[in-house]
Amino acid sequence: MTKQLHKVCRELLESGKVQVIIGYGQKDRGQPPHPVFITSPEEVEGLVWNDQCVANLTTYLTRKEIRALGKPAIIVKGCDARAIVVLQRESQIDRSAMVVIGMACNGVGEPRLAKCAACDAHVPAHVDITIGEAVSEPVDPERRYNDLNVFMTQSTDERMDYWQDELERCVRCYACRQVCPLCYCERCVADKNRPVRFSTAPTLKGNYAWHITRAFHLAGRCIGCDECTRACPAGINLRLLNLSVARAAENAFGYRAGLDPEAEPVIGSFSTQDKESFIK
Amino acid sequence: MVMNIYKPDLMKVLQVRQQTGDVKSVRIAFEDPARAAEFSFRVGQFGIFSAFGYGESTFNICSSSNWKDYIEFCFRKTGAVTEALWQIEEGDTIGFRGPYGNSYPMEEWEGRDLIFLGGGIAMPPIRCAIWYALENRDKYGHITVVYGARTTRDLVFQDELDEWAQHERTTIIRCVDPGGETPDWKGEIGFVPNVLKKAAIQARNAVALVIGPPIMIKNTLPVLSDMGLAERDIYTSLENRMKCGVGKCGRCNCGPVYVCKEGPVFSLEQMKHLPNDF
Amino acid sequence: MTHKQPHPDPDMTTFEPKIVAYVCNWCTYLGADLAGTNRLEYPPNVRIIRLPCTGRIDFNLIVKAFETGADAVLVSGCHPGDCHYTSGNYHARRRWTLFRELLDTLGIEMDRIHFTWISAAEGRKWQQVITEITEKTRQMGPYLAYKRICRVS
Amino acid sequence: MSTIIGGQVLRDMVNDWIGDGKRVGGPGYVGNHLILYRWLHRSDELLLESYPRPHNSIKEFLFPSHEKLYHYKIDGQHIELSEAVLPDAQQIIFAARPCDAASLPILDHVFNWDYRDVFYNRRRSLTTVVTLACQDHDAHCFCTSVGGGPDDERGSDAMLFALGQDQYEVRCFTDKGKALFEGKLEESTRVGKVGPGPERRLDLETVREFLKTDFESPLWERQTLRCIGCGACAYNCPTCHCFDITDEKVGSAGVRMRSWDSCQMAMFTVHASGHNPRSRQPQRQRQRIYHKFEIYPSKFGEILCTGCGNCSRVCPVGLGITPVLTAIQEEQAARAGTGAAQEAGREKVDQ
Repeated sequence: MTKQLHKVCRELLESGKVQVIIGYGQKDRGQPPHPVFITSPEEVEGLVWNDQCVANLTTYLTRKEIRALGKPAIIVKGCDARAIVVLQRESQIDRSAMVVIGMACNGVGEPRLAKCAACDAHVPAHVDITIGEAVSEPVDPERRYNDLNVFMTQSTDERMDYWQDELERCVRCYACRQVCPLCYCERCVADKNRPVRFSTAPTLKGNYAWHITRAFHLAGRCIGCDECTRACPAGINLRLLNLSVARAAENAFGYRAGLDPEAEPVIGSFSTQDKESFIK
Repeated sequence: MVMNIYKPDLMKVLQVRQQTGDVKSVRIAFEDPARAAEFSFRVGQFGIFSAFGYGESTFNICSSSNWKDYIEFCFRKTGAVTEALWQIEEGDTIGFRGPYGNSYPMEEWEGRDLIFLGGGIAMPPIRCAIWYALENRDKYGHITVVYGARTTRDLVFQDELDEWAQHERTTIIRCVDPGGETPDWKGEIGFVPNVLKKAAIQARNAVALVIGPPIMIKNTLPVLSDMGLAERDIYTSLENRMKCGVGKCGRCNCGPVYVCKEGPVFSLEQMKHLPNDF
Repeated sequence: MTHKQPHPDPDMTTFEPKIVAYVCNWCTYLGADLAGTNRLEYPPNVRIIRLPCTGRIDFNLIVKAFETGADAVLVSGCHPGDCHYTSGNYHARRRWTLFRELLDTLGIEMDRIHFTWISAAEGRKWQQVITEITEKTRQMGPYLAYKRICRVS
Repeated sequence: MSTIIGGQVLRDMVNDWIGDGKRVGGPGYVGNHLILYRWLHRSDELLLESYPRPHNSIKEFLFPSHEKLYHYKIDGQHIELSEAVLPDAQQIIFAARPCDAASLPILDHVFNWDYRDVFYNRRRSLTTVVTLACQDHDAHCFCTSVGGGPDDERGSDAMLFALGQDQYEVRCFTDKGKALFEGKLEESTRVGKVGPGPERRLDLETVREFLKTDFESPLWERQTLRCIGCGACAYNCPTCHCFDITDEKVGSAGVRMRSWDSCQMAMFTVHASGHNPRSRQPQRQRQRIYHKFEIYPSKFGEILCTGCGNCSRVCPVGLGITPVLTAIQEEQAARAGTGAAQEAGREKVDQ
């Protein structure tokens, strides 16, 4: 697949169709692949593709430093590609001004990332070029949200104790926000002080308010690429919070983010027939 | 007593004057008489002012160091803290930490002509130096003040500008940006650099202090060089974002200096050693 | 550090729960007002915070209420179809559906958060809802887990 | 002559310390594969073998991620200030790595030049640091390139050297160290093993030359484009010490608090007018490298880095200090046109 990728990228650069390839490079074999920005055809050999290419590169599509490099081609896995669908639906990117290269993927990460166990996007959708083959079969919600279902068997007190221990380690480095392709706000609510919506100090109170806000501002938008969980230096399992909101959106409104570019965003729209069993 | 360098002194608000639509100047005095007695500062230093419940902000102390019974600061309403400070009235209590930073080398400037160039809200950091110079009038040569603002309503300390004009060997030039004048405006019309060029002040033995928005400083420096001022005779005060004021929090670090410790007052010559990072 | 929550059994009678009610200005607030004008008695434990519409009731406010010591939170507004801004309550309903799941995952006690529709004419329902919530919260005792979150900081 | 101690004796000592009110911080498992320094409750949480180093640093014990500076109470026009409660329990940092302990003498400078930081100094005086010499290292470690090493004594009060079969040689360097192990050590002739330490691949002289001349070099842009601007590198670095001061009021009383901050955050240097001297991410990455390898050394005579490698270990996009310094070295080598030029050429294929 790497050979094919080099050929495709060289053509794109030489034809001038794109000015930069956002892909994975691995200069030092001892370290995992990292994002690179290839601007000249001879550098294309530096691109790699293996099951260590875990980063979701779409987070760079909304950055001014990267936009300044010109029209991009971006290499995505199946889960990453869904972020492009949401970014397009939220008019943050001009989908026609980029070339999306989808790589067939059978799971990444060493040990294999949790998201890959229930992946139904081995073959990326809504991409311009697909490289490699894989088989994508649908996954039933039971298996998709298995981690969450297992976690929810604990009692409320046990869950509260679990999160108090976990969120105590958060030091508010905001890696979960900076690595997320859908956290693209110019100035995050955490950085505003008129009013100060929640404490910016890494106290337990501030951390609860921050992680609730982060998870809920991605309600019906998070595509489950789990970059936040991978990037967290304190090892907090943010995946559970994202799954919780995603499962609610699927159960209540049959909605999953990033699948259909035409679908109405779940929080942005409403239906008069929505169920309201919890409202007295 | 273990010194908590981050704890402010409590200050009683003596007087609040509204200078313009969004600028106020506030006089404060130490609540603790012992602190009031031992407190001293040099013109050009700044302090960090607290609005409890909101936070702290950095402003120059704009009163002369010779005035012992109060210190004054001036601010524009732009953010959370300044909006809170906007509500204070006489008798309230706010916090003050300082004095921090270096100061104008008034001793070095003795015997020299002084040119003060201020733009918009930058008059307060200059005002303290002007009052200090006027109070030691014989030590300094000719004093020229060129003070510009966008419109006539944006000029700060206008009453004091008139008072300064009474002093001998002192020239006060006020100007407003083109279109900012009112029909009865007697001052100059134009930007500070052009007004300065037009005023054609002889600068043989002069020292200049330029404070204002970066655009004004950039355009004024060449004019001053043309007038024959050496780079070491042109001073400015950098406006870096600051938090601790005591050289710990790393915010104001610009090249080899911590602006809150080795600055904010720099000569143009010193600024040549700073990277383009402020 | 395990944060085992000691079983709350303070003396039942003396504990006065603090309840925060975020209400929409056009229906529930008028409903509460109607309860007042009709001299309908209801426990004074509720602190009413008026907002233009349930659509404006940000999820952060529910967290903020617990942060400042609330033992229960009520969010109430116009019945679907009555909204002064036509669709505020529909959006709110969708938001609460997802938000409840997130809080539940975080181990927040969901029976301390109540959602109701109360129209301007339902003064009696307002009285009944507040009385019911106050009693229920009094049984559950103060919300020690969240108080510990805020105190531990 | 050397002094040794059994692993079980060590673990009992840790339990005793915790028992009589001392706070003990050390490396322990979080989840099933992440190792972090944390306050310990029992000694069996402690982890002494089979890992290069934890992902965070002991900075948390001396310069915590948030700390109350002072309290205030508002009634009407009057305000009452009160001091924050400073810790007074003895603290023992156990089984720290030499590259963590080495950060303490470095941080002493910034917290004590001109104004003295009473919070840091109080915790520093209460703390005894017992380090564990390194047996192995991973691809991120570069302590030997910044004057450190697997048995670097800087900042340690005592150091343990693994002897195998749960036995450790103990070397006490300071009175605090001696006092801690008073009467617990046995005489022996056995000397503890020390790992080889990473081979030197960074030469700080060439880096500093580059930094002195190339503030505007396009290398910064090329090398740091992938930085996403989070604070993971700064918050897990033993020597990064920037902080923010915030105010939190509930009702009529409140507290002024200091929390970690980082020059990588977009809002770090923004002016009230909105002007931001460092508005682009490469500028912020440049500032981090300058502050550590040019500014702090010229101001305090110490490199603000102990080579622990945490910045690249936790970086979500594989950046940190090593990739940038390596690129600088190649640029210098290429410029010098020495034999290394071809080698640099081969590297040219990729940033």
